[in-house]
Amino acid sequence: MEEKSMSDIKVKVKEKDLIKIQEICKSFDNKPGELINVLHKTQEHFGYLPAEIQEVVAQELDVAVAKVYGVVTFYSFFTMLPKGKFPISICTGTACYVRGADNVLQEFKRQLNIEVGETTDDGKYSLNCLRCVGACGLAPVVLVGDKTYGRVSPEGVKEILEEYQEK
Amino acid sequence: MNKIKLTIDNKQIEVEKGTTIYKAAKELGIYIPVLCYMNLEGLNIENKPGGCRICVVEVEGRNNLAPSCSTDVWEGMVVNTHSMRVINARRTVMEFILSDHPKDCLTCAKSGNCDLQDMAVKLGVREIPGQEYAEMSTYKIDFSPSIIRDLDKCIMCRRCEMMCNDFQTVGALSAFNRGFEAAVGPAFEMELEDSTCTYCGQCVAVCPTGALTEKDHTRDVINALSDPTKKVVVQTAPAVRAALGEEFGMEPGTLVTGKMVSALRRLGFDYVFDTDFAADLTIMEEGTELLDRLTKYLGGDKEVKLPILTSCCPAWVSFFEHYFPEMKDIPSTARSPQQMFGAIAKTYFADKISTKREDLVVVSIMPCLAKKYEAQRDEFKVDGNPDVDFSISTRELAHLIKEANLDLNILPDEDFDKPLGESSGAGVIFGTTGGVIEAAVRTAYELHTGKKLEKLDFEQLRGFEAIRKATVDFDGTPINIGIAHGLGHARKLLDEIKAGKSEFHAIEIMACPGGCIGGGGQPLHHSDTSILKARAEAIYREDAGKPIRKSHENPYILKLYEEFLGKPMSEKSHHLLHTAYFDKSRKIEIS
Amino acid sequence: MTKIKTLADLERIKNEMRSDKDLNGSQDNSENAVRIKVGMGTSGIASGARDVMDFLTEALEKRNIEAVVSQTGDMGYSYAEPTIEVRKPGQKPVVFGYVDVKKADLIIEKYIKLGEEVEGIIPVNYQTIDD
Amino acid sequence: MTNLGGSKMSQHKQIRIALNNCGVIDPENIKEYIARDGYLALGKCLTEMKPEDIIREIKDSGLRGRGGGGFPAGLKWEIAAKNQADQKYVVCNADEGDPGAFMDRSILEGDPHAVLEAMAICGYSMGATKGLIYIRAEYPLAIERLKIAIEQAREFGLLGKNLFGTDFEFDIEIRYGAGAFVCGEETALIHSMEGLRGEPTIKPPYPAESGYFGKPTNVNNVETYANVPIILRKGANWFNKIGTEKSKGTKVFALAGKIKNVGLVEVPMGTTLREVIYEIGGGIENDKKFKAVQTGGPSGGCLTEKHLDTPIDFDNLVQAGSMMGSGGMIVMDEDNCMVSVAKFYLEFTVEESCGKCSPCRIGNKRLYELLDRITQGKGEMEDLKRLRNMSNVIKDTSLCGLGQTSPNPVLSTLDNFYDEYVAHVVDKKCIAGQCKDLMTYFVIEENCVGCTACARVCPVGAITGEKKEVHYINPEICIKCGACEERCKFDAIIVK
Repeated sequence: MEEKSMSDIKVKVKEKDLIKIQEICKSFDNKPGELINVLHKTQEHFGYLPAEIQEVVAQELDVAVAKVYGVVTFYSFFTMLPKGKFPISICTGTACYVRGADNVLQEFKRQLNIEVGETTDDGKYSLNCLRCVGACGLAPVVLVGDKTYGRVSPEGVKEILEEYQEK
Repeated sequence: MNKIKLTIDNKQIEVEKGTTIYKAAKELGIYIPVLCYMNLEGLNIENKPGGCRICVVEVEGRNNLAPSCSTDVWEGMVVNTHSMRVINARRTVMEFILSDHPKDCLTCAKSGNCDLQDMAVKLGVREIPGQEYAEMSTYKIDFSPSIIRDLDKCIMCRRCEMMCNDFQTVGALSAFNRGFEAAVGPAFEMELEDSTCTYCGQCVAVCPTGALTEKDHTRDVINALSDPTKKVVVQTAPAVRAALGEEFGMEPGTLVTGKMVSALRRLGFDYVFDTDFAADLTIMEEGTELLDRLTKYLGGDKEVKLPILTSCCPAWVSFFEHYFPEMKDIPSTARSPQQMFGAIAKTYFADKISTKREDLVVVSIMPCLAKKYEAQRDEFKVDGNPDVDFSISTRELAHLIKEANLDLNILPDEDFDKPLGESSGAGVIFGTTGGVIEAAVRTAYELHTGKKLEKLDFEQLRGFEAIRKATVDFDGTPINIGIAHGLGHARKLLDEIKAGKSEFHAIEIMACPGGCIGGGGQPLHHSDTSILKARAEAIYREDAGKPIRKSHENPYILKLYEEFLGKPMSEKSHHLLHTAYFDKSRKIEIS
Repeated sequence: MTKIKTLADLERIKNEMRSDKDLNGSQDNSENAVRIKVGMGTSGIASGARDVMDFLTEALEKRNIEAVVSQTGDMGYSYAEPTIEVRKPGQKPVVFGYVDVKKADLIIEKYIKLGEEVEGIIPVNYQTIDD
Repeated sequence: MTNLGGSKMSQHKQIRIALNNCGVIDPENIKEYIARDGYLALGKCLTEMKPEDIIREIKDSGLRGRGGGGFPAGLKWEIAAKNQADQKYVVCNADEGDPGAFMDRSILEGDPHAVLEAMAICGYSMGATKGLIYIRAEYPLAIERLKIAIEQAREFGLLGKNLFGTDFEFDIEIRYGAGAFVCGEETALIHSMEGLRGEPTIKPPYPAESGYFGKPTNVNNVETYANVPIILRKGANWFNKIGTEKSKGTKVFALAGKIKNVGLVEVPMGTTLREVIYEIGGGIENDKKFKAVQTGGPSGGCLTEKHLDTPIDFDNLVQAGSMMGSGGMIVMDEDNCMVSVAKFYLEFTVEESCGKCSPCRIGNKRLYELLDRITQGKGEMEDLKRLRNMSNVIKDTSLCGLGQTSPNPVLSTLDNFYDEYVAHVVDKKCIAGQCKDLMTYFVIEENCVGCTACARVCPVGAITGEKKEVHYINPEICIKCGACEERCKFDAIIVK
């Protein structure tokens, strides 16, 4: 019987990425119980957690890749899509809601023409909601990257975006 | 002193500490409806996520309702299983579940055999308020060679996830997403075909809805049978005859061999043959291989690897291809009986009836879903023509028989056709855990020692224990035999081998609980494991009643060697009856 | 740092710190220093507390005012952030709200230098466990 | 209400116990914590007290868990102490997920050592040598300060081996949450720390029997721990004089919403909502009318004017149809539509439900859909009955605290603002003017000059009218985008 390749499953990753992931997993002793910590570190490095990266993590920690995917899709902090150059997060905590965060969100959606969780075609902006950044005194709050904008009104949305137009 | 007294529906009962309300009620003859809960008694398989909330009951002194499947009783507990509060809650929860469930019952593969449907009937659901504006979760349907996944019908009972992970340790399935979007499936919602799924079908066997069903090939079979240019041959696996009757209302454990043959003949199959014949052939090949390796090993040949592992179970084959590729030279190279049958049918038998290979259609009736996948593996095809064209499950056969308006109960007993329909008792017991190795021992012992066995029943190889060990005395040479059913248990034995700690010379592995009788293609057991035991007993009964009980005494097998194959492990056997395995592990490659 | 092994060790550190009345850990024991704490919780920082702290540190040094500026956690007045607490030598601490760089400048020039009142003082509205 | 022991009655409504050092010390300097008697309680416990004495003291203090449920902390410790095992764990729940609450974050940012000290004390009393802090990854500053604090405590020998010269050892690690509200539930939290999906499991077994990797585990939240060192320093009898009969001590609230003085507030149990909102919070922003106060986050309910004089404690809030929760307190004014508020919370629950049990996974979705229809003016009176029945069943049958409390915002608004629901359903009106679909845009004929600006800007061509004549908005076509109102320079378009 001739040796031929059946439908064997191959996952392709760049060598330096593979080494990085192995390094991260090793720093947690390749313990399956450290999966979430590993995913945090991995996302911190790569910006997101695409399928092939999850495959490597699964193999390194000896966890079924379906389980890794199960964990990644459970927690809203983890994302399988790359974020925009300027990730925009709108706080939709109660304090912000009560002070009109939804209108601000709608305005961002309108201006950027994307839905929550999406990234603009040029890869510049992505839009997300998050729950309470704890700056309730400044409600409604918007974050662009690490920068916080307080008391944002729908009218102020354009102004915020203009700041990043040239960048 | 660990007894607890409690009251359920005004009836007093005393039970062991640690008993759940559900089990205590059952002892009183009160059957609390359950949906996600599943207990396969005797197999150590229990699924109790407490997720569906159908089994809730009212417990005095407790604020909310208690899930009876997963709430332990306490001293003096007072339970009401049918208060109006409970009934309203159950029905409302059922309405919730159904509001996110497709209503295509008429064409659903599970219709008439669906736990969810039965529950809807039982709970008297007549409408789903707000259905017209209720959003439903949707996913794409996955058609794999063996299993169809329609997650729109998933109710998150987690039974499949438990079987795939805890029992089989395959890990192809996991809950993914959160909340309303949550369901159970492979990583990245990939198709099963791209996952490490072995197609064991145990997910299908336990699914309470139509979310997981077999890929149905009955239409293909009907087409073949209606084609006048084709000769259609059918083979039936041993476990089928011990379970098919259940689909026709017979007691579990009823043997329907003769009626099944008669039904198949009436369906129009040109030749009704028996996979058991091929099981005898497997023993000849595998037994010879075992003896060969054993002799060399005992003679001090360091190249020879032991233990030898059986290779009849296609899910098990996939399992070691996925997870233990470095050990792929340990299992016997013998093809499974299904494939041996196909290879012989399309050569030896085709010649006998002067039919061209492409005009002969081989259909197999299997208790198994992995057989569907196995039948379409490339190495079992000649110029694209598969040795086995269609593999259908016991359930599919039952559908065909019913569709043809035949009642198995009143059909006469008929005999298989010759020559591929003749089998020994050894071939029959292939259908249950321990059976393959027992059949092999019967033959290997006699061939090795040249002596006749006094007693053919090897009781120590039988039973339902997860991992069994036995030593058989081969005339002074003790042969250590291991048996495992369930891939998780198989994994333990493989890990031992990997670590160089295995004491066994031969190991039999079957993926399903109880072996093939508990296969993914069998009539659904609905969590009643006594059914599996009854099937196993039927198999042994059939064996005991056979005039020939050893494979090497099957005259048609001997004739096959004489006329066609030469001897076991011959050049021709090697070509037709043996195979090679592949490394299917998930590989990370540098791009 | 030798490890604390006894209650006495703990007491010793406590006394060291107490003698350095402002509790800011600096070795600057001067009685004449102005002590300033900047509320640097997340929302304080989000409101610009870091800029205020940087400004204060720099400006006080430039203007030759002996002062110790340190960070602390959320003072509780989210609505008025950034908030700072200023304690002039020998006086009770005063908390200012809505402090931006401009206001901080005003606080230095008016309150710290001249002792004049500056708008935005938040009265203490709680008792402590030692009250 | 009993005030602080002793004769002195303070004019202040707040007492800072959990927030004792918050905004006072530099959280990145352990010495400042020590200067405020930090680690004194740990030292005393280790050198002068037996584990059972500590547990008795905590029990006597009456301290109840501040995370939501209000389970007596001392009892929890005792159960964990009684379960023998080779390893036990002390866990701090810092997964503050209640949207609009930031008490725990503020404590960790302002006084991290108080939590570390308390965990070590808890470890000593129950026989655990390992502590784990489960904190939201969204709290980078708190994480940073915790890391510094742990490092400094180790350096000073206050974490590690042979604490205070005894045989006792204790160390703490940080675990990160990843954005799942349900992980505030202790069994879900433990699964998350084990690297699994944060799905809750049925209790019993409780974590005190079988928790982290099957070992006895005590889980308390940040604020609960923050009370512990002070209780042990000042004594159970000092602490239990503060508060009400069944709820001792203080509670920290994150006061937010339409209130003047948004911020952190710590008041003795038994303080009324009115005192918190009006005396501490300074009343409603822009002098609007108070409408409701929401406590307990998505698990709580909306309380009204009639509850303002209710003394706040665990049991009173539950009786009023809400709950203490972790301490979010959101004030709403007349511009907030209560049906929309209920919908807002349900949207949150739908998003945060883990999906394990059917009533929470599907039931909450159905509740949300029904509320959504009501806010769109598509509701019927029958739907209000269905809302109530579904809510009751979800509460009655859900697996964990999330589902068992998620209908509270619906039930409490149904109870307290039934008229508002009826207005949406029968009159198709939103009194607060928040529900877009129930609003209509009108042209005020007197003001319209017929400039046609509105007709030109309308994206759907709903506005007709000749030049220099009064225009008309066709409500059938209008999508209520508000563009016309924005464009009109003559205040001729209003929305009602």
